[in-house]
Amino acid sequence: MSMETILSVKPLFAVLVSLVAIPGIVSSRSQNIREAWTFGAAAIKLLLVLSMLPLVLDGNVLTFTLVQVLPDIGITFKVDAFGLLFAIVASSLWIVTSIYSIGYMRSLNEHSQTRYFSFFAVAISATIGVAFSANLLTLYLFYEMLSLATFPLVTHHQDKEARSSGRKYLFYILGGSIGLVLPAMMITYHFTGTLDFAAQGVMAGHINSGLALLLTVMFLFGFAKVGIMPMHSWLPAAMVAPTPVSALLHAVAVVKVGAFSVVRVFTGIVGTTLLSDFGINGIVCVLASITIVVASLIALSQDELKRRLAFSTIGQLSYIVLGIALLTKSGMTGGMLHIAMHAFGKITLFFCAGAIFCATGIKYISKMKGIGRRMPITMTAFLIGSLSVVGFPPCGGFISKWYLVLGTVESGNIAFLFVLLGSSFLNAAYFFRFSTMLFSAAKRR
Amino acid sequence: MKILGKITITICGLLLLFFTSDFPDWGDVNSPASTHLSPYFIEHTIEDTAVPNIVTSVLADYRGYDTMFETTVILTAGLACFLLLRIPRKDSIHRYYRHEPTGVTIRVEGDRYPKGSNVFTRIDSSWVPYDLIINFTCRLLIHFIQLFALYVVAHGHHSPGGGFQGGVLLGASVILFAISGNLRAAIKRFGEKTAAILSSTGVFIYAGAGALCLFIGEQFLNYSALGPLLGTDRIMARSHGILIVEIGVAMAVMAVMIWIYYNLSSAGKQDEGL
Amino acid sequence: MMDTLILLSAILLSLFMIIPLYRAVMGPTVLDRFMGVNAIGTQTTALLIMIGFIYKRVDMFIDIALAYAMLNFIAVLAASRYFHKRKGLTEEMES
Amino acid sequence: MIILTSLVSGIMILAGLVFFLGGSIGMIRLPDFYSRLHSAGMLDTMGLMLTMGGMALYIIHDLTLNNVLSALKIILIVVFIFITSPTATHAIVDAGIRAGMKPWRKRGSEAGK
Amino acid sequence: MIWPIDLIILGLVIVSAVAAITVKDLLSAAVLLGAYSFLLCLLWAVMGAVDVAFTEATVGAGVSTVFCVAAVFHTTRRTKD
Amino acid sequence: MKTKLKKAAFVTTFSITFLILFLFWCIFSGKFDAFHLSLGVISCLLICWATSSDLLIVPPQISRLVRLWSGFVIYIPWLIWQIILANIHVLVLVLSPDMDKRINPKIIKFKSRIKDTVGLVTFANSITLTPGTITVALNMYGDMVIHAIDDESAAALPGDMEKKVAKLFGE
Amino acid sequence: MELFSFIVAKADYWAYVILMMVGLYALIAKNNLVKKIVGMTIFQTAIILFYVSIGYKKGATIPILHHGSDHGGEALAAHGAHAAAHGTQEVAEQAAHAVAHAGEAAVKAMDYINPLPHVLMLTAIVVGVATLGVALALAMKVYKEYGTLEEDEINQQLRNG
Amino acid sequence: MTSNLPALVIIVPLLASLVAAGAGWFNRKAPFYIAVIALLISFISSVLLLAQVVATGVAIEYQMAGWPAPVGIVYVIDHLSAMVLVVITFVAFVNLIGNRQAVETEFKNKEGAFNALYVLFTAGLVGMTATGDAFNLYVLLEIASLSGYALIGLGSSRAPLATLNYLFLGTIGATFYLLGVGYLYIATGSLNMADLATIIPSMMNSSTILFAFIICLTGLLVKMAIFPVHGWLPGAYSESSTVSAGLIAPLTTKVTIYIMVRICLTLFTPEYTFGYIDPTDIMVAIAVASIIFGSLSALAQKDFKRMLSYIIIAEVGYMVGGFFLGNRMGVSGAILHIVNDAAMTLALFMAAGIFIWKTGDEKQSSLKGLYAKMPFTMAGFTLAALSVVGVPPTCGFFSKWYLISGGIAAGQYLFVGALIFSSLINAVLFFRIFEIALFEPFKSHHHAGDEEDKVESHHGETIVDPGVIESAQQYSGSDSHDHGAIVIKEPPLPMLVPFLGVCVLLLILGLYSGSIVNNIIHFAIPAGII
Repeated sequence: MSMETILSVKPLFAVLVSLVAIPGIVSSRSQNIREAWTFGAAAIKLLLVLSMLPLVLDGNVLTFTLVQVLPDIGITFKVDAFGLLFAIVASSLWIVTSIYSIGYMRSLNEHSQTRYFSFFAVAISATIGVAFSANLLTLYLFYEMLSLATFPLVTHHQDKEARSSGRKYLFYILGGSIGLVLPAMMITYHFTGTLDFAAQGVMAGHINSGLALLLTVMFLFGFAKVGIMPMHSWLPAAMVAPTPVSALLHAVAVVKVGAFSVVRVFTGIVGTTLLSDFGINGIVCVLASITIVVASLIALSQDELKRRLAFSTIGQLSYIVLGIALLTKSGMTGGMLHIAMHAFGKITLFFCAGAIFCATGIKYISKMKGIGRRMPITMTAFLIGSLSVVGFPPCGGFISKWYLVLGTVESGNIAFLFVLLGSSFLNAAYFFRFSTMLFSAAKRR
Repeated sequence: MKILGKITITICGLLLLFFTSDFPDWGDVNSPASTHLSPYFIEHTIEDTAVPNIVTSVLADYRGYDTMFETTVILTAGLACFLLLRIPRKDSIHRYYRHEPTGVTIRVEGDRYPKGSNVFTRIDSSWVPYDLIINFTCRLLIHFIQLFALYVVAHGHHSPGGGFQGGVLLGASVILFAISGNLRAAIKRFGEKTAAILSSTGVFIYAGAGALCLFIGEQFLNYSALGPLLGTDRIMARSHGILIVEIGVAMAVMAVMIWIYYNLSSAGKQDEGL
Repeated sequence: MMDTLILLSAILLSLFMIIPLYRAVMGPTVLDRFMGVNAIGTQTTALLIMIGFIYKRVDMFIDIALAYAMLNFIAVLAASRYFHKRKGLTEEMES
Repeated sequence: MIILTSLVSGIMILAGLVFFLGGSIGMIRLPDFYSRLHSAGMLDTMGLMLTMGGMALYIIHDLTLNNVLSALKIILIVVFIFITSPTATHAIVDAGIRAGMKPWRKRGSEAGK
Repeated sequence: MIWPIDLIILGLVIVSAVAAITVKDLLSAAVLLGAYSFLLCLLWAVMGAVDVAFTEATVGAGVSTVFCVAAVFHTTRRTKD
Repeated sequence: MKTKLKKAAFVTTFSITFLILFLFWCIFSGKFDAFHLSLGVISCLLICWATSSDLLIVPPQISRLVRLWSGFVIYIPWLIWQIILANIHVLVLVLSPDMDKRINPKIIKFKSRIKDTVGLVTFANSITLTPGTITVALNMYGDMVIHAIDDESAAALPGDMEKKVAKLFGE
Repeated sequence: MELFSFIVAKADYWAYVILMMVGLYALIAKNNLVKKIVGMTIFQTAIILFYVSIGYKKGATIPILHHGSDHGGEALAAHGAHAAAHGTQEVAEQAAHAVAHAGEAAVKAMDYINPLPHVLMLTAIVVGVATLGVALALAMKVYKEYGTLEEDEINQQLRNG
Repeated sequence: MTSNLPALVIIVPLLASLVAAGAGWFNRKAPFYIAVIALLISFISSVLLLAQVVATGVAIEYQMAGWPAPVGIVYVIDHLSAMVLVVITFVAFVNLIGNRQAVETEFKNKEGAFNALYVLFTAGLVGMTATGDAFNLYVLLEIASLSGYALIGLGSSRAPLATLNYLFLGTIGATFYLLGVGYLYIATGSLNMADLATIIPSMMNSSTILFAFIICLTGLLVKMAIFPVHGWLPGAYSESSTVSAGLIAPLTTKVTIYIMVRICLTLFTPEYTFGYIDPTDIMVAIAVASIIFGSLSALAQKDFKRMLSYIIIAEVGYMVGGFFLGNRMGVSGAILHIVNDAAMTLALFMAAGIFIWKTGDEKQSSLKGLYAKMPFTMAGFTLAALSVVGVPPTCGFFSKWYLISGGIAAGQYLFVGALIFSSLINAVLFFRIFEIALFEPFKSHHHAGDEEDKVESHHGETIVDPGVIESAQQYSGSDSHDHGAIVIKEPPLPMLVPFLGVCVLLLILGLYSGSIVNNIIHFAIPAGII
């Protein structure tokens, strides 16, 4: 594969396009114009992202340096296959989410829609920015931007609960990024002198094992969006947000950015050789496994639909981490694919939850008996989504899970295979118990 | 706080006392301070500036830039006192008037005071009778104080003194006038506006003389450049330049001292005061 | 001879200054302090001239002494003016 | 001539010192503020006059224009003090009266008022 | 041979400084500050700093005392320390 | 106090003030080159102009002025003599061991016959200058309050001095 | 005598330390605002004492060059200076030369007290009086606001609302 | 004229202030324009100077009165001072034009004096920055201080007391500095910084020099309000009027820190400061204490400006600590933070000015609902706040980056920890405000609206684009189901535009911090520091 580096402004445009739309959104005089702006920006963004696809498929890498902010680090964009995959997922889902949001917001006649759509746009810009980052600094920049942009979305309802959740959200996310990622990044920079993502990582040869382990763990917990326990509890709390936001948070932007960042750091900064040489990956795998199992178990006991989905997300994210940390080819592939597959699956589930809430105002599973008969299409979609998340062939989730399972086998660590299988069963349990309940007879009065 | 203060000053004081042992002795002729830079001033003042008073030549020429800002400091203080204290006169308060022919004192509320009358004179609320001795002596002395002040300004080159001291003396003469009579009389003679404008003008003379040198084509405050304007050679131009800035300093200092006194002694009302 | 005399006088005079200073520092009333300060002022004027003699540059010190005398007067006048003005219109002079 | 002026001026300076000392002692010994003023304000003025006069005399032993002018200036200071000193004393006394300070009286002469 | 005067006046200066901050009356403090300035002026003269002495005489002894008295006139003489 | 002087009187006052000031300038300055003298002229003019010449109390008639000043020339030596005498008196008083017995502070009030304000002030200051007596108060009508330190000083008032001052001011 | 000369050599510096500490104590520990201002003034003047003491030289005279009849060189210099003030260009140049010559010949740095600290301290005195004025103005405003100059009473008022 | 630029940069403001002080007695509007023009000229000259210095790479020396260095006073414009000059003049200029309305209402009839003092303050700081003479610095320091006291003193009713405290401590600081200069003088006999720098290495063992260093540093630390001697700062800044605070808060502490840098590097050569004395440990400890104390105290404040004041104390800790790390990264960070923090503080205080203009008081709780009412202002405010928190790509992040790098390189992990801790606290602080401004108002909006109208009418005219109101009302009909009309009322353009400009500048500074460091700061630090 001949890697060619092409200088291109497209990544920058892809990032900026939704930001440019914000003044339009803010100053629109009517709802329709505002939504037109939103939608237009989404469409252009998708087109821009897609336009880079042929080049990247040819094995090229697109780069663009916006500005040299530190003596040897700039705000630099680089589009490679993995980043582009993520960008495509995010931008295509953004269109879907936008449409869904428009309907959702209109139907509930929500307040402060201008603000909502503005920050929505910022969030997606930041997501694309993360996807296209060429170095850790740029990634950190957009990561922070995303954290801040989603805060008003999480607290959209402005009531007491929303605000306390918002605080929790910020506490974990910003605390992680400022308190852990930033110093870890600085230490890395101090020892290695660079922050660029390199194919084999940059730490090797500069950093000893103890520090590498410390840094890895700092990055892992610091990117709190990935929700490794104990940095997970913002996720269920953030469920107070409007459903499209939850969808965005859990399916597209936030958590996936977390996962994406972790992947980038593990591969591009820490380096797979260092991870395996020092056995750091084992520790990460254990952490991820614990999260998978515990989150799945908790999910079983949740009554509120969105919370159950949230814990499901926590578990699923750790799949990605686990897949990467296995350090086998299949595992990596599985992890990266899972980002996309889970995104599509989970967004479906959230949209369904939102639809249920819009139509009936019900949040709790125990009150949803028989709802499938009233909303058959929605619930069919829900069923498909959950099948995908559980990993039932021929759904997308199956493919990624398959690779993950292969990865565990390749790595020779059978324990993780059991974790995966066991958690799949738990997934199945919490989804199908729910699904059957939905389609069972409605409670008779 | 007191104990803390005592502890602090004891520690600081002991530390400072301890470090005095390293100083050259008092009056040591060979100390670095006496041998490094100052001999230049002493030995070159005449040939550079033709001013025998070395302090004046250093003050207004070698380090004239410092002195310009020293004058500005004074102006700043004047402006600061004005800005902080000055309150526009309110006419609602009561005032006292005295009917000159009878000596009866009346109190007037509001703004119904007798305007333009020459039988009623305004008096302070804390009125004191006209003190003959003080008033007379002060009237006698003010001229001489002012004359002496001007002498000090003009002879800064040859004897101690200069613009600053002369300015303070001039200011003190007006303050003396205000003390001996009353504040309003002084303000009538030397108004606040005059003081304000004069203070700016004084510093402006200094800085303007410097800027003039700059526009003529030499460095800022390099009075040699004024030579052609004054019709003298470069050295005497420095001497005369010093005189010019001394006059500016005197003006500024005089005006500011008076201005501050007006504001302080009347708490900003400039109505009646000490 | 005369120089020594003047030097000694200056030292003596500066020693005498302790007494007015004692009055100024301890003086039971404010006015005692005024008086002490005024007396210090007068003695200082003489002392300045003597220092001028010691330095053999009297002409340079006379100006200081003169300015000193003037401002001492102003300061004392201002301070006593405080009491002149502190009483209102109701309490006029007895005489 | 020099000896004469030196002698006279030396005597004057010493006499002035005596007056200064007397004024200072008076400031301590006299019983009240008003009577202290007598010694403080007046004896000091006298002392000043004598010392200054002595020095002015001494300075003109070398009769040049500058020295004469210096002597004149010294005399001017004395004149100045002669004008200001009583005024200052008067101001202080006036302040004392206004402050309500009662003059000290001898116990015996209490009835005399 | 001017050091005896210097020493005596240094002592007086310190005494008046301490007095100025310990006296329990602000007007007295202002006046003592004036005395302090007088003595300082003398001290500068003793050390041959005629211009400084002149300035101290005009500013310290004259104007600043007047300012202090003016300020006390409009505020209060009372002080607790 | 602000009576408008007639033009001629103004010129006289102005020039006399100027001359006096210039004399003093010469004493102060001690430099008689053109540069410093011209500075002096400027200064004196400035003061005369700025203080509009009513502060320095100079009577407008020259004859009266001359008489007054010649009077002063006679009066001042006498005054100095009095001052010296009185000073010695007080000095002895202060230094004497039985000071407590000898002093007897008292306040004297009397009305002076001098009418002229300047005369009154001169008289009052002369009283204050002679030790033993201090002028406590004085008003325009000649009411004087004197503080005297002992009987002897008190007895001397108003006495000789008043007569001399009155004569000086032509009364 | 040894001790005595030691005291004389350092007394000024000790005195400045003491004065400075007196002022600092007033600034830190005094309760009354005007007292603090007085302390501040003392504090500032202590520094002046320090500087002036630096400048003093034993056996030297005040930093004003001799001029007049008693020293030939300086007389010439002074004369030259005056001539330069009023004479023609030619005379002035000559005079300037004379001045320069005389200055070099007659003026010895040892004979005059160091003028530089004096200049600096003139500025410091001016700064002192300026600060004093502003501080007093502020104290008056404080008094107008709270009716007292005592810091603890003001704080009491602030605490009570 | 180009050769006279170093003089012009200070002379123009000085002359203008004199003219303004006089002109104020004849025309009430003139002083403002005079001040603005002077500051503009000064700004342009300093930019030209910076360009010249960067282009030639050589420091410019300007001899005042034509006397060469140790005899006379010289101005030395090198990379560092040129940069700080630009910062000072820029802040002064922008703050003045941004606060014109406040000046006219708060300083009625005293515009002349106010503008004169404003410009004098700037001139003082400019002079302090440019001067190469240790004593001249003191004089200019006093000019800046005195005018600062006046500007601060005319604030709220509590301002005089706060200012008096400021004055006391400021005098102590300045006097200590003067004493330090005296110690230097007694040991070396010189006052010129460059001259001193050549003498000091030969007498490193002198205890007088050591003490001079300690005293100068103490004085400057008092002036910059680091932790144990910070007492004057919060009161002074929070009680003053916003236009004064907007000038003084961004500049005073920063310029003092600049002077500290200048004294330590230029006067006492780096070999002496970092090689012989090596105060790193103790100074960093003080800085850490300052950072933590400032942050925690800011957390306890209800008043917006007071909170900002405590943040400034923490920021001082950043810079002092960063400088005394003694390595290139740390010093670069400290110097870069001088620039960045000046811009951030300016933006925040201008925001405070707008808030006060809008709500009439300074409590955080009265910021309710401002996001809806003035979105552009709040966007700018958000940017400034994020910069303080240290979120990339705002400038605050990058100086923090250097500081933390320096801390890691020097092994001062406590300092790194304190920086991160303070960032977190700042995040909490500002998100608390964001929460209030975003979400608070909607409970009793009717009353709030009425009150607000009153307040606004009290503040005089407000320029409102009619179209904006209309559209807002249209919105409110359609999409806010339980909230009344949200009227967008941005401040008038003269107020808003400079503010937004500064906010955008924060981004630009952040993005170009690399070139600032490479082209300017790199040359400002002596080669001895690695």
